[in-house]
Amino acid sequence: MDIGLNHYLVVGAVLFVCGIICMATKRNAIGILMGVELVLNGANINFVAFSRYTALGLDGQIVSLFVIVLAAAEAAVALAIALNFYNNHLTIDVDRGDELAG
Amino acid sequence: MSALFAANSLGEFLANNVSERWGLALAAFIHAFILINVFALAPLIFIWLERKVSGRIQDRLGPTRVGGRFGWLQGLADGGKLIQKEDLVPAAADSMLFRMAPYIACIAAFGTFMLLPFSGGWVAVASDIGLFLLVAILSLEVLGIILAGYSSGSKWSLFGGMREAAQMVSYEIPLAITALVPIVTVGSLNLVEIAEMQTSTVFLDGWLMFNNPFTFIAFFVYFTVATAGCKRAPFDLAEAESELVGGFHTEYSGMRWSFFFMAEYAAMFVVSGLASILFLGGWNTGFGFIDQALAVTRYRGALELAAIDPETGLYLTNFYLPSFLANLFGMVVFVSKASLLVFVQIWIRWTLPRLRIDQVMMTCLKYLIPISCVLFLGATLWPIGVLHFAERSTVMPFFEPIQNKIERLKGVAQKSHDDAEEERAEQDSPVSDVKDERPAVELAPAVASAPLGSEGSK
Amino acid sequence: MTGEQFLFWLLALTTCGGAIAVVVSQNVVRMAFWLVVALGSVAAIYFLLHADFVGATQLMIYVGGTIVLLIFGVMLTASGPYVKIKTSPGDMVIASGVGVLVLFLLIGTVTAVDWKQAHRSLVGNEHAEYPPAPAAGYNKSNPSSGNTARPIGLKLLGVSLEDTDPTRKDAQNLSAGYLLPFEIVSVHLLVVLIGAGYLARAKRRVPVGADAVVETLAAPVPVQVGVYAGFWRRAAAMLIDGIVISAVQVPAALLMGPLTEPPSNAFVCVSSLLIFLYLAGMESSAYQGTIGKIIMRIAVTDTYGQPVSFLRAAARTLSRYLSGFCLLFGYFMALFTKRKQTLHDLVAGTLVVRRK
Amino acid sequence: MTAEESLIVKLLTAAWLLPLLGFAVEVFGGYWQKSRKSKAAALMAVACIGCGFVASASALCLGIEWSALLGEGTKHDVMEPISGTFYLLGEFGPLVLSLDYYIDSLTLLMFTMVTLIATCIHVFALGYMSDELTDDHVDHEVHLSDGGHFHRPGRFYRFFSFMSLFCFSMLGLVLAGNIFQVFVFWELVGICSYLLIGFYVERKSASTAANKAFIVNRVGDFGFIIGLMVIWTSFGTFRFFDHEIDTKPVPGLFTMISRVEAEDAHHDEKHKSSAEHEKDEEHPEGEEHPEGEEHHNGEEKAEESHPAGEHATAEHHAHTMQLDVDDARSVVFLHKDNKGTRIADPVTETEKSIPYWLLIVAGVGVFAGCIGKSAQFPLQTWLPDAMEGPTPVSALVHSATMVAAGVYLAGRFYPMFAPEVLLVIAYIGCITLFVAATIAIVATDIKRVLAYSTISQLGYMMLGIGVGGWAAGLFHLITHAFFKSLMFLASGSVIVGCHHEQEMPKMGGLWRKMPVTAFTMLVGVIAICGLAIPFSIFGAKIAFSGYHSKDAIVASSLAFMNANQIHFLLFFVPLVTAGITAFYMFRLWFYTFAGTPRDKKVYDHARESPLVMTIPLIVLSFFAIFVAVGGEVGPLYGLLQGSEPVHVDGGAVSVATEGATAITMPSRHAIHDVHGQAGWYALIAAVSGAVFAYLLYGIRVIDPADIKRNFSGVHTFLVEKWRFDDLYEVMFIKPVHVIARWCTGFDRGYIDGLLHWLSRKTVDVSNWDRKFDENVIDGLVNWIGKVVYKSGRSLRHLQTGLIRQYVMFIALGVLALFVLLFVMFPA
Repeated sequence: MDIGLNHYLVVGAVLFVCGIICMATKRNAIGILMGVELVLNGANINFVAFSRYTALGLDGQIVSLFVIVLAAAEAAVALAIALNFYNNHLTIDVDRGDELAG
Repeated sequence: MSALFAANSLGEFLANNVSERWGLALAAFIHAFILINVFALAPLIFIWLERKVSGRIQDRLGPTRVGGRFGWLQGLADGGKLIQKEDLVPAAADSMLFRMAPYIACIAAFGTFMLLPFSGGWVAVASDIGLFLLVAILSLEVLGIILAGYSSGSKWSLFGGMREAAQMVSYEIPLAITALVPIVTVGSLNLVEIAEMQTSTVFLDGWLMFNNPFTFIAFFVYFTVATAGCKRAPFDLAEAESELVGGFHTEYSGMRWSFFFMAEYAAMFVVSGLASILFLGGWNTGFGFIDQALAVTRYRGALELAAIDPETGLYLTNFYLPSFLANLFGMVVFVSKASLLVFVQIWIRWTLPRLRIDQVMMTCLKYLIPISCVLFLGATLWPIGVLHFAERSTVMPFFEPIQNKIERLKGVAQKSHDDAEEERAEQDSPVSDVKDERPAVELAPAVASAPLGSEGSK
Repeated sequence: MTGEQFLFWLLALTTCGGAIAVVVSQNVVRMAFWLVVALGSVAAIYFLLHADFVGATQLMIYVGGTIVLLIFGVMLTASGPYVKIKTSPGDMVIASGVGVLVLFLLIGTVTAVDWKQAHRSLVGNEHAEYPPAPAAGYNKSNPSSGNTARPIGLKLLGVSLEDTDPTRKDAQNLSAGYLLPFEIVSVHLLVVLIGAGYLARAKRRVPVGADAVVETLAAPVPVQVGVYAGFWRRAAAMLIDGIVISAVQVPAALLMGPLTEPPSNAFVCVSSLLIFLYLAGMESSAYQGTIGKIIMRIAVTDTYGQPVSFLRAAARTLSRYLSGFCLLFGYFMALFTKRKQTLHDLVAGTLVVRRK
Repeated sequence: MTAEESLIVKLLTAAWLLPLLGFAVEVFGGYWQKSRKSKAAALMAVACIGCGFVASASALCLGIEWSALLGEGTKHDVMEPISGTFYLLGEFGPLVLSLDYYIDSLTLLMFTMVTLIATCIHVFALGYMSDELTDDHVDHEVHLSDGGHFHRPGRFYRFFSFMSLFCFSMLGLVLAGNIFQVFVFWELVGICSYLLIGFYVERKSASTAANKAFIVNRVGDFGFIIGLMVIWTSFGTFRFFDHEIDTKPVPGLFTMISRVEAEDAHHDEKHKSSAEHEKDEEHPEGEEHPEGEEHHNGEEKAEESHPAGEHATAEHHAHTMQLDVDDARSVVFLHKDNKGTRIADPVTETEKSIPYWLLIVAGVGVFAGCIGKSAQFPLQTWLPDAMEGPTPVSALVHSATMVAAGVYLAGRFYPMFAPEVLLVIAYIGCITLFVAATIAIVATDIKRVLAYSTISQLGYMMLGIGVGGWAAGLFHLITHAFFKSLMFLASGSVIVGCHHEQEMPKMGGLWRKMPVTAFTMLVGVIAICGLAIPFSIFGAKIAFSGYHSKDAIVASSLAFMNANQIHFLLFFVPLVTAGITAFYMFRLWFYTFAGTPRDKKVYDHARESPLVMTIPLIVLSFFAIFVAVGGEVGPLYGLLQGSEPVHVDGGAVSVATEGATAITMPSRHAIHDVHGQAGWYALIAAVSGAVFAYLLYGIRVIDPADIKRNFSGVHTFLVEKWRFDDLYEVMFIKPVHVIARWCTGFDRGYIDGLLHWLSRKTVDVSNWDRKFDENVIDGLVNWIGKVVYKSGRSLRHLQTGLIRQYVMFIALGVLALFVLLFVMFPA
């Protein structure tokens, strides 16, 4: 079977779904952050695959570069938030941060 | 895939001659074999060197018994001993990560050899972003260290891993920036191109280290930072035995323990090799007449390999012996330079006392990063300033600019190539005979422009 | 099975396996390890897709940077080496159910599209080659090498090397490129860097009465500790300095030639140097300020009310450019910072106070 | 535009806008500052105007062709006018409103003069206004009902911000390139003077004076607006200079009203000028007049066939210029090309013209504005009252800014004035100078004497312009600015020194206490009187600036009288007034500085002013002495001639060239010929006035009090300022009060009644509305609120605060959306 666009998109979809599940199940803030990274990577695979297999050209790669860079920034901020969360709650369990519950 | 194996000598040669699919695989195998058998020996030699140098510095003899006069087989003997030892995993350890960590460190260190050119065109992957990729792969080594520190289940290891993580991540920034300083001058991330551009005209003038004041300082900053990045003394806080027993490898023994050291010495060689390519002229000797002759010979060889038969439109892959010899000589020069720098690192280790961890971090964050930023800015502004004020591309009074030099040398090679072609054409009149004598590969233009991957799938 | 197919299946396996292992693992560090595996395989997939620069960036930033940061977070926040915050099995089941549904949805969507037809109708050519040739690298003689660093760099500047189709009119034209997004992302990164550092900083408290203590120390120019010079006073001082400087500079420029012509480089360099020496020298001298500052009765001190060294004054003078480059915002910061400090004051750690 | 010219424009723009910047910074910075003890605003103002002076002086140096000015060649080569547009405000059909600039040597000169004097005054004011540098200023002249004095915060910054705005307005007026822009800045100058005269707003006299100045100026501006209307309707442009609209060249006002050679000049004039010219030919010094030489050459080029001796008559004949009128001599044609032939208006493409009487109306209208601004008869009454402002303001108003604006406009607009208008100007100036001088004789307040002398000198300037001595009038404007600002500042120094005592009878002998002030004042007095040693030493007369300029005006009026015998008063009145001027100015000096102290308390407390006040005095006295050095052949006069309208040179004739109403303007040549004669007359008058003053007040041969007793009727009449204020009271104020009373009655009776009825009805309607609102609308709104509140309370349980649940919600939401999509669009 030839390797085509679909294959890569499916890999991206698996990554995406794993990320979602990760976000939905992990009670550790760092775990949620990892889920976010997985989701972003799933999307990135799509960009690069489209840049290879369609007329999108290099634009797809450039967008994925932006995503990578912004994801790094997001990770830094999210870690800082996690550290602050830990300082305030003495735990990293996000289920404990429900002060704003209705 | 071809990006991974974009070799423009051996890989292409095999792909053209054997078969595209198996040729590339064969090339990869050959590269891997060379890596393991040649450069995995390098750590052994350097470990021997380390012991020898330390002995001499401490006014003793060092190893003398194993392998003749100088104890040069000591490394091998040590290796043999370590292989025989029991492979221990402490009960408190996270056993999977504990087992995995040495491999990650080792793979990262050795993986970089894939991108390190040893002579003109003698490189496994001649990537356009060679430097970038090399630094990226090298930075993975820290992962193995951290995992080792964490998974050992020992607080000494954890501290060592933590220190190591902080140190290596911090020093990666000035390392990358100072590595970019010569890049600004040559305008390429391709390590082969960078080294080729450092052909001297008179004596040492081609070396990027002497190109301008900023690259000169950048070399020393780079070397300091690289030493720290390899966690070598005086920056070896991760394994400070007086404080942390053994640091991240406290709980390791046997072969897994030795993997960390192989990785360390390999990384030392890689950063030293990178230093010699970026600053010290790579495989150029620095003597103008030798360099120029060798460069012309190498270009001539490349022309011979890429020559196209004007009548049939086929590639004529001629083997040109002088070019091969020039490359071999270049490799000797390159390895000598890199080894010299490794020797300096060893020398420093046994000369300078160890710093405190906060001093190490402060040195990096407060001094080295700003200094490297200033150097980068200066290296960027320097050519503009020289062009603007002196109205020339370099301040050196009698040296020619890099680009002119390359063009001129390539012109000389092209001319000698054309002369040889003419001579051959005069000697061998029938075209068909020539085709029989030389191996020719049919590469239609359409195929040449198509990706190799899709070609394989057709 | 070709090499490409083999590599693809291998990498797809490690990628998906790593991702699933991340989900399944309960230990955070193991999760991080599997994440490295997954993301590293993604980098390899990028290489497989001829996107070598993106792949290298992925390695460098994700695997080399983000993962380390993640482990940092783990180590700093975990109360012991084996922290496990268990998820309840119910949650796990529900999430997996939803996840599988989403996965089916995505796969169904992906496979429902005939990409070949879509590509052809998009290009407008019924017989367009599919898949199209990969985005050609800089190295035209070896198009399969996937050297995309230079094309991407040029693309960021608006030059497109990939479109060589002469029928497309805009192919060789310059476009706006991605320069603006690039700049925005750069500024964003800077902001995030500062913000993250601010969020994660160790909270320190300044000892009460620090100002009062230093007042007793002798200073050559008597200043009013804690009485900071206001924006307008400083603006007036700058205006006076400007007059003083131009009173020297303009006649000198007139000596060099007519004012209507741009000054020579040497003149610009020398006068810049002299201005720098004037500003830094006067501020680090016993006067503790330029002529304008002396007239406006204000002085430059460090944060302890002491006179500044020449190095500090030089840093202050150089970082004035910084204040100027950000649309003079650095100067206007004196209007709302607590100690009426401008950006260059903050950088050099100086204060501007009223004289006695 | 060459680089140099654009640099001049930039420099002048900077000099113009710097004070505005200063104003903005000072007024806001001053308002927000915590203490009123800061001198920052003043330093800013000084810096701005000082920089403005540097820029203006640089522009002057750049713009002037010095070789043409000092060497051979015509004075018109001194500088080509630079004109252009800064900013287009709006277009209304063919009418364009814009911010323009028109720069010739007059503009440059005015800029330099205004900024220099303003700088000196600013510096002086640093000292003079220093008692405002306090948070609690006690105004001793304001008495409250409880017997105490009025307390307020110091207004140092306010003073200097207004001064900056004043300078900005004046410079804008000078730089303006169209008459509308002039009007705008004209009004700005007015408002600034209003603000500054009323600076001590709590004092009744000050606020009244400010109102008076403002209202009287409005009367003049009414005429100005009429002039603008005429110009708009008849000319279709406000711009002075030639410009382009839609790439069609459109001539400016000055080009439209160009003169042509008179068809038949006055016989007497022709005869006289030819005779004079012949005399001139024989005179060895005849070659000294390069301008005459140049015209000579020009004429030779035009009529080469004529022998040199014969065409001399023709030359003067040709130089008498006249407006281009139709045969009936009632319509003036506009739009001519370079050769003087009529062409159509490029925009409307018709031949444009204006009735002659309307041209006169326009000129008189614009001049009415000048009357108000320059305090000419009959609107002169505001200026003496304006003394209520601080002395630096008086100095600025009287020398460089406000009153100068009127003279400047008269000079700038000169090409638009028909000879009849000029005659009006001349007579107005003549009346003004005499009336003001007579009042000055009896005034005892030191500042009031100076104020009346200002009015009188402004009359001289107007007279000079009116009788065709264009350059002479503006020459006097410049020189007068220097010595009058000098004298005002000196008087300010005296006032400060005597602790705000302004009455001269209480002073005396002050020169021992304040020598610098006394001698700089003496310089000013000599300059304004026009005393001189009328012998040439090194080719120049030993004289202060005032001598040269007044001399030039008297010479112009003498030449005018020679040409138009019927208007002999225009020569004799100024001549006599020159003597009066010398008298009252020396009276002032002797009263104040010489003799014995009359009030011991004042004398004992008197002291010399600080350096910050005396240095401007010295600087200004230097300029008062030397600014006009060389007189008619000096650089200043040459600069002015550089921007002289072309037709001034040859003299103009009115449309009615025959009969008693005909007016002939003297040519420059004619003026020059009577120059020496006029100089002697003026000098004799001045010396006799000065001697008379010395006899009366210096050595007191006759007691002035005796004279006062003997002529008490005349004295009272003069002290009451010719009863102008009473006249206006009867003529205007009383009738206005009566009309106002009628209006009040109407307002109270009818309009208020209607409004009251309406308000009652509105209250009724809103009462009904309120009931509807309270019951129906509020009930509905309350019901909705309750429902929303209840549903909100139940919905808030959805917000669990658990991030993982939110992620699930998102995923489920996406799923649901897709399912919905597939169901609704199954294809």
